[in-house]
Amino acid sequence: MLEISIFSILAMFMLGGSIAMISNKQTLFSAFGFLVAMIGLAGMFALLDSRFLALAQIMVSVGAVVVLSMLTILTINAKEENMPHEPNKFKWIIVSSILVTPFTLLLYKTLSSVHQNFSEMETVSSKVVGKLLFSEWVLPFEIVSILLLTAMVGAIVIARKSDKTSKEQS
Amino acid sequence: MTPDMFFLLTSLLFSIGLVGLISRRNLFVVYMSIELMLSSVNLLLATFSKVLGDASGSVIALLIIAVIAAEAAIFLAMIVHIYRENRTIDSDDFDKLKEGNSNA
Amino acid sequence: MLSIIVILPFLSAFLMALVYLGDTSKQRYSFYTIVGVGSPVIMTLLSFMVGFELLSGADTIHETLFTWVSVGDFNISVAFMADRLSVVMISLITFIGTLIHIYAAGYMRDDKAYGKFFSYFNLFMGSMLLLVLADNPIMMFVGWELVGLSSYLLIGFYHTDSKNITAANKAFILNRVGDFGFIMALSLLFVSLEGTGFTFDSIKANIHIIEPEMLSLIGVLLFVGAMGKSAQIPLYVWLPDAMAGPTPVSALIHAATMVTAGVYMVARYSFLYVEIPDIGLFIASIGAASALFAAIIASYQSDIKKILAYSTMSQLGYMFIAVGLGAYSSGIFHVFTHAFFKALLFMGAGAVIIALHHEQNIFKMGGLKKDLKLVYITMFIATLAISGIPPFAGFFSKDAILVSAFASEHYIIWGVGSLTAMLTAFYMFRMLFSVFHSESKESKKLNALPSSMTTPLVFLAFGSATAGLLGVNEAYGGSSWFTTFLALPDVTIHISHSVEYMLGTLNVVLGLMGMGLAYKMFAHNAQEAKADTIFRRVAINKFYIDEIYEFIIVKPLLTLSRLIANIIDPKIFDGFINLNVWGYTKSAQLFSKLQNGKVRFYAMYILVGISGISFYMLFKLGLVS
Amino acid sequence: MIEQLLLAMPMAIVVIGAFVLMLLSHSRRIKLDRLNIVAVFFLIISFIMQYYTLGNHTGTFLLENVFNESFILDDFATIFDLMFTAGAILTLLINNDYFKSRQYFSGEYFALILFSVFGMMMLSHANELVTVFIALEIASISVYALVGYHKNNKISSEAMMKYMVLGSMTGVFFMLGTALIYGAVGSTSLTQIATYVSSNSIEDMTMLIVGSTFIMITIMFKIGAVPFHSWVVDVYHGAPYPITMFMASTFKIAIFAIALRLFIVNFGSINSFWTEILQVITILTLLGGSWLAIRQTLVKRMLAGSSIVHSGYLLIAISSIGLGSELAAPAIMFYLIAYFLSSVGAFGILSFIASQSTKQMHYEDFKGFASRRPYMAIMMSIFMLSLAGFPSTIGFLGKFYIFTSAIESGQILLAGLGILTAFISVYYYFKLIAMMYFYESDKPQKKFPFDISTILIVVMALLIIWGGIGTSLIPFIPGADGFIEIAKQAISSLK
Amino acid sequence: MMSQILTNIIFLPLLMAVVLGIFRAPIRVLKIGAMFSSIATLVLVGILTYNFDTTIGIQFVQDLPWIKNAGISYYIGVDYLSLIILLLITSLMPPLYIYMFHENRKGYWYNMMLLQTGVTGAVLSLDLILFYLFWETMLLPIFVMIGKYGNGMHQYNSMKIVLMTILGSMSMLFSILYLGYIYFETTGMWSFALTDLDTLVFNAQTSIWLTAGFLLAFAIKIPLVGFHTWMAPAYGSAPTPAVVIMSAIMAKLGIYGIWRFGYGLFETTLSYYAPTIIVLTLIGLLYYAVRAITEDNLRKMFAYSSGSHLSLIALGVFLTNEYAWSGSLYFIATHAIASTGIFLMIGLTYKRFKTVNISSLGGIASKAPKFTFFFAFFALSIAGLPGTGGFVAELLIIIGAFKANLWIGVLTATTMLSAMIYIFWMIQRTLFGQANNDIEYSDLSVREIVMLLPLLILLLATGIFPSFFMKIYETQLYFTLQEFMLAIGGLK
Repeated sequence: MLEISIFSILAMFMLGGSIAMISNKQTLFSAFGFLVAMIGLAGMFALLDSRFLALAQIMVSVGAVVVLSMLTILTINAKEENMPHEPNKFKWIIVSSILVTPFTLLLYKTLSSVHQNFSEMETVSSKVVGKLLFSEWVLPFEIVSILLLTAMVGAIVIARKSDKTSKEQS
Repeated sequence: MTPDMFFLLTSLLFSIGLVGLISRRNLFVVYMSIELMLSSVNLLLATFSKVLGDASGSVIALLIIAVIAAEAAIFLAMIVHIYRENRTIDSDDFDKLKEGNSNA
Repeated sequence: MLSIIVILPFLSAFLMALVYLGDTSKQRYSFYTIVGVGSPVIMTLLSFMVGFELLSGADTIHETLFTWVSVGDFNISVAFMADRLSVVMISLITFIGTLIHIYAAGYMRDDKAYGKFFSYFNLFMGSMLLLVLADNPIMMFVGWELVGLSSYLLIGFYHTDSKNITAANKAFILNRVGDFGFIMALSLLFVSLEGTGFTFDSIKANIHIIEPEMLSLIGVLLFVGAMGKSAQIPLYVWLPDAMAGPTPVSALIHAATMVTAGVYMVARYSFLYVEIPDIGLFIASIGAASALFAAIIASYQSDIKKILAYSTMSQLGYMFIAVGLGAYSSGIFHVFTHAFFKALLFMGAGAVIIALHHEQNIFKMGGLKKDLKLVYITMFIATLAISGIPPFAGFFSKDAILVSAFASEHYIIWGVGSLTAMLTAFYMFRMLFSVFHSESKESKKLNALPSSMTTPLVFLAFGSATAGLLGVNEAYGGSSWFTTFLALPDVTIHISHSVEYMLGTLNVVLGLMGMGLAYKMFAHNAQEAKADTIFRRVAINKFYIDEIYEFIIVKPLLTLSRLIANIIDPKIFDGFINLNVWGYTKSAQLFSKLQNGKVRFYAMYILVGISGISFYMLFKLGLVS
Repeated sequence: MIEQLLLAMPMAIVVIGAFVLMLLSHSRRIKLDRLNIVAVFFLIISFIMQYYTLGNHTGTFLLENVFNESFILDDFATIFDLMFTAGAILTLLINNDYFKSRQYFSGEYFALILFSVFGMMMLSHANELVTVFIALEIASISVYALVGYHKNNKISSEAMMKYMVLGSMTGVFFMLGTALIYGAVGSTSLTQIATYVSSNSIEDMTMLIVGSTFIMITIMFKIGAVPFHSWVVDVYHGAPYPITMFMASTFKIAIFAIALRLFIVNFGSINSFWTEILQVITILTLLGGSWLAIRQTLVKRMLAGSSIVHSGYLLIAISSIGLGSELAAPAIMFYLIAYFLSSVGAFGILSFIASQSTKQMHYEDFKGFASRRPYMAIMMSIFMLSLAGFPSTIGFLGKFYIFTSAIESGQILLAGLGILTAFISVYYYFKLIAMMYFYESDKPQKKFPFDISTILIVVMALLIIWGGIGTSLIPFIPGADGFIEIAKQAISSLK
Repeated sequence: MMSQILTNIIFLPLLMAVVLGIFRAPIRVLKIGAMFSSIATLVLVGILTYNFDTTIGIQFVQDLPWIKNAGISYYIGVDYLSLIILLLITSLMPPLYIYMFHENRKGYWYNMMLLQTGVTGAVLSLDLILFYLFWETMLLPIFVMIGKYGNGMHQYNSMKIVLMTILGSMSMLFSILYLGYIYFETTGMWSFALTDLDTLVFNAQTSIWLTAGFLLAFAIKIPLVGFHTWMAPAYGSAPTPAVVIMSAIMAKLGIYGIWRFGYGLFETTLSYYAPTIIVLTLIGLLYYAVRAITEDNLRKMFAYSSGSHLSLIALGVFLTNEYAWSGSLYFIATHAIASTGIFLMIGLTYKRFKTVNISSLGGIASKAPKFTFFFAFFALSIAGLPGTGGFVAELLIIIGAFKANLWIGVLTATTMLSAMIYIFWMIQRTLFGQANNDIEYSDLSVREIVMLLPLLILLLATGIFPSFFMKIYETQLYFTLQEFMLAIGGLK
């Protein structure tokens, strides 16, 4: 019962945060909404006995990604007038919500059609994760590092201020 | 607490992410929507992990978190670059490549 | 021998054409004359030899050169056959042809394209002989076509004037209309007789296996061919226009030989026509109508050559009356006599025209009888002959035709024939008197006529006077030698001599009446008829037939052609294609409107796709009911 | 063990190359063409090593005790690897002039290409969905960065942004699908999935089917199937020529590597489930692609539009696989080779011309090209003819196999539509030939420049002709037969 | 040598073109090379004809595997049908090259050599894919020649001809693929060889669709009425050598296709389509002729004339009796020669007067008699003048038509009339009339006469000694016809 109420609160936080994220005009408020949702997700992980995941979520997602985004927002110091004005935002939201309904329905129906119950399992601790990572999941784990490297190189390439002023076209 | 609730939550989060992605012009929000979608997949994986009693789901989710980080890096770099060049992060402002504008 | 007769003119035509094309600027008068006139002379001699051979008892002469086509049962050889009918024709053609060649050597002397003229002329001779001597219908058709072609070339000889070429075209195309009928008839004949051979002999032998209806159709279609070539209603309109060619051409082709090919053809197929008398009657009716119709128009014409042209058409009508009613020999006999006097009349007219510096209107001539005495006398003989005054040639042949018409109890045809006989006398003497008797209108110095032009006139005058004697029938004390010689399947005439005398007298009286009327009206002061009554106006304008043709055939054809060019092709066929293309590009345009460059729209399309797939999956997987 | 490591060497070499280039790129002293040579050097070594592993393996796993069954070694993957490396080598060499003519290229470019190749190779070897996803992300992220490489150019950035947003969006679906499959099967290993699929009936596999449908959406997006196509024209246009070439030829093939593996092996017994969806998408793709291509005035955009159409042809064959066609899978392989050769050639010429001027290449700009550069024009015509499927080029045989497989599987109408769009494609390909040949140029004829780019273009053209008419009469040289044999061998190694 | 003679005939011009192209031969060498290749092929074809056995069907066969696993083979051979067209192609090339003598644009020569290989290959192929290859290949040089060297809206028109003909060939390709598949399904092996496919038995519905695919291609190529809108623009825009090939050879290949593949594969189904096509050809016969009357452009006029006569030929093919067939086949040859003649004359007209519009011409006859002679001769031979081969052919077709049906016969016989009208009116306006003294009318040169004379002699020879030429095909044609009759059960 306690779990359900925790779940409800977290779910409410997450849904509220994400709705705020997509509907808020202010980018920073959106980012806060997102942060709330991410933290909620971490809570959910904990609720699902994935402690390590929850930790990682807090550390990576919340700590790194969200903070990074906020930093970026602040870095580029976007003024309000440079932010997009989206007069038809809600119209779009409604239209796309209608469009997304079959997909949501499909996803939910599919998911709920198979599994009805949780099975008993031990808490996914860092030890379990570490064991798995270095046994079963070693290849993805290895190439994730390459992915991160690639992303880094890519990010450097993209974000680097080009010192040349060649204006020729592609 | 049944998996059903988590599934519902996942579906909703994913759909909200999708809606945000489509309906918003602010590239930051677009980026966050994508992250939200990925995170909801993570939630799903964690749920499955518990449903199946198999820690692999959590490991996959962990890997996905790494992917999220990678995407974040490149996305944010892109946003910074685009903002620096164009002074805007409104995705609708980028339509030079539209059909009939092939002199761009 | 037969093959030489046919091939020789082709060869000489080819040789002259080669020389002419080699260097058109050189005159080479003597070369062309020797080759051009020499070959008909040789042909004439050869023809007479063939004639003698037949006279001396041979039935037919066959000569095969080589197989032309052999497809299935369609075995056609280049082969020649001379029977009595064709020998009469070739003698006539080569003899009269030779005279006209000689005449032409004088007439065309100063023409720059002298060589070309003789080349064409010989080509014509060759084609005509091929037509006559052919041993199978297909070869005959080849000759038939080539005759049309050379006629075209000769009518359009003065090609710098577009009017002449129009006339030539008209001639050729109307001839082709006839040929259209002819070829259909031949094809049907072949198909109906398939497997039994396709020479005249074998057709004759197997003609009975064809159903009567089919035979009638073939008969009609064959006659369509004859109509075109022999200028019968309704395909006659080319003949008057064909006078655009040089006068020797008119004399040879449009009076003596080519136009009678139709009559010859009907006679050649007499074995077929005897089976279908109804069609014969139809032919005779067309002939009668053409005879009368042409005579009426001729009475109102003022161009000397056109009068003669209509007269020719009228006389051809007579011939068709004869062959239509089964009196094939009489028809051919009229062909025979007509050739002499009509050639003579044309050549005389040509002489007058040359003498008067190419004046052709009879009402601008007059009083020439003193200056052109020889021409006058010879033409007078010819006019008498054509008017059916005994003992000149025309009397016997025309009388034979009218007698057979009367005897076959088709009195309307007979009546029309008799009326035409009177009209013939009228318009011929109208012409003669206007040209030679009435007061002189101009006092220009006349051109001198070379002897090459006048000598043939004498020969022909002699022929016009005496040719009729070959076929004098029993009633007049003859033996119908001509008819006997031809041995065609004529209907036998049952008519008493007294009736024949009565008819003969009537003809003569009618002829004299016409002559008298003409003398009264034109001998002293020839005046062109005024278009004061409706009938006259219509008659002077040749019953507006040309205009009617223009209106009902030419105009619609051109309109149709332009309709295709401007509407059907671009609007319907291309329109259909362009409509597809337009539809395609339009949808392409609409589709690329979706590419508006905005990323959220793109994402939206993806969502639409996902949504669609999800929708489908929901039902397919049975997740919703 | 050593032997096993050797088998992993081709891939390791590519990664090592990427690292080396990454390090070298920071040195200002090394010129770009040197780096290019280094990159090509690594790729060639990898290529050669792959060539020697070809034909030896059917479904063995690399270092099974370490990687489990994540990394599969079979001829199918090796042949795709060969294509990726060849594609990268050609991209690097043919565009040699282009690099030198553009200021904005830097050393990371080569590193990114190599990373991308590594990602693709991993994609073809991966036997595990998460690995597939990560490999796909590696390849994609490198390409994102490459598309936006010309940073001062607004359209380049714009293209990058679009590709990134839409690519990430559909990438998520891949992961969602993976998660669903994991939920259904309890594993993401392709081997296990195959076992699961073959031991269950369709009714019990709702989750797996929905999951794989989501994966399919990502694949559809990457190959540019309508309605997931909208990025193609824009991104191809915005990217620098070398990248467009790399995407059109190499990257597209990589997607088919995984698509075929999934479709034939893992969902082999249920792949007819998607037939209707695939057919609808195929129809839309064929029509939409040709609609887009026909309206373009820019040659690059036309090629982009036409690449959608080519995806449509490939989709015909994919649904033929589902309907049980034996010929379809080799047909796809063969078609990929054909399309690879033709599009590399076509983009190569475009980039060669672009390296000499800064103009956009419109149709109009090709007026009189044949009199300025006769040999280039001939080769461009060959590429266009091959793309149009004109007989005596390899493109014709590609279409030949595709359409026969469609007929074999009873998709007569789809084959008919394919032939119809092939007919329409004649218009926009021949328009370019017309432009080149029908107009005279007042500029003087230029000499044929013999350098590595042009020679490779010539080789491409010769290969296309040889692939189209090459016969098995001449021993030792594989002609058209050789290519299809390779394709068949690859497919048979999957089973 | 004899076993590879066909290969040599096909590829000699292409090889010559490639060799000359690679060495960038100067224009003079190029001309000599082209001329040499055309004469060499003529000689080879001469040898072939000399060794040709008229009593057997396909001979000089060369059958090599090409793309093995698709069953595509390099399968060529010659029989009476292909021999005739082969003779036409090779004998028309030298006059064309003489015509092009002063042409200094290299592309012209290369394209002509390519074209020769394309059409020759199409005629000799007995493998359907090989046939398709050549069928498409021959389109390319035409495309370039019209587009590059044409006049008027040539770019547009060349696109139009290519697109329309490719639409046809695509439908044919579809049928070919399907045929191959049926063979595969039946025997488990792939093959596209005509002899193999001939053994197949189809169900009626399939056969009807497959035939439609082939017929569409041929109908566009011929072109039958309704499929013809590419024709006049293409003829109007194309340079003379291209027009000659299009009219003399390519259009005939449509007929050839019907004969070879229609009667070779779908005997029974063809009779299903016969009524429709007969109606189309009859309409075409009159439609094109009427259209030609008011056409001002000589090339287009003779394009329509060509259309009309090809409708006649197609009609003959579908009438399936020995007369119509023999006539059609004979007409293929004679019409090719005659139209070569007339289109060369039109080309010469253009060279002289820089126009081919009838309304701007006139009075040629009084200044240039040789020119006039040749022009008129070829024009008249198009119209079926007795003494030229066309007459024989038309006569046979008309007889065949009457044998089939009275009304078809009547409509067919109108060809006697229809051609006459526009040709004679055209002659009147172009050749005759008053000469314009401002224009220089130069008569034919010796070179031009040398080029035209063989055509003229051939036309006369075919008109006067047809049975000599018919020997080539007689036996086998009847044999084919009998087989066909057996197949449809119509043999009496």
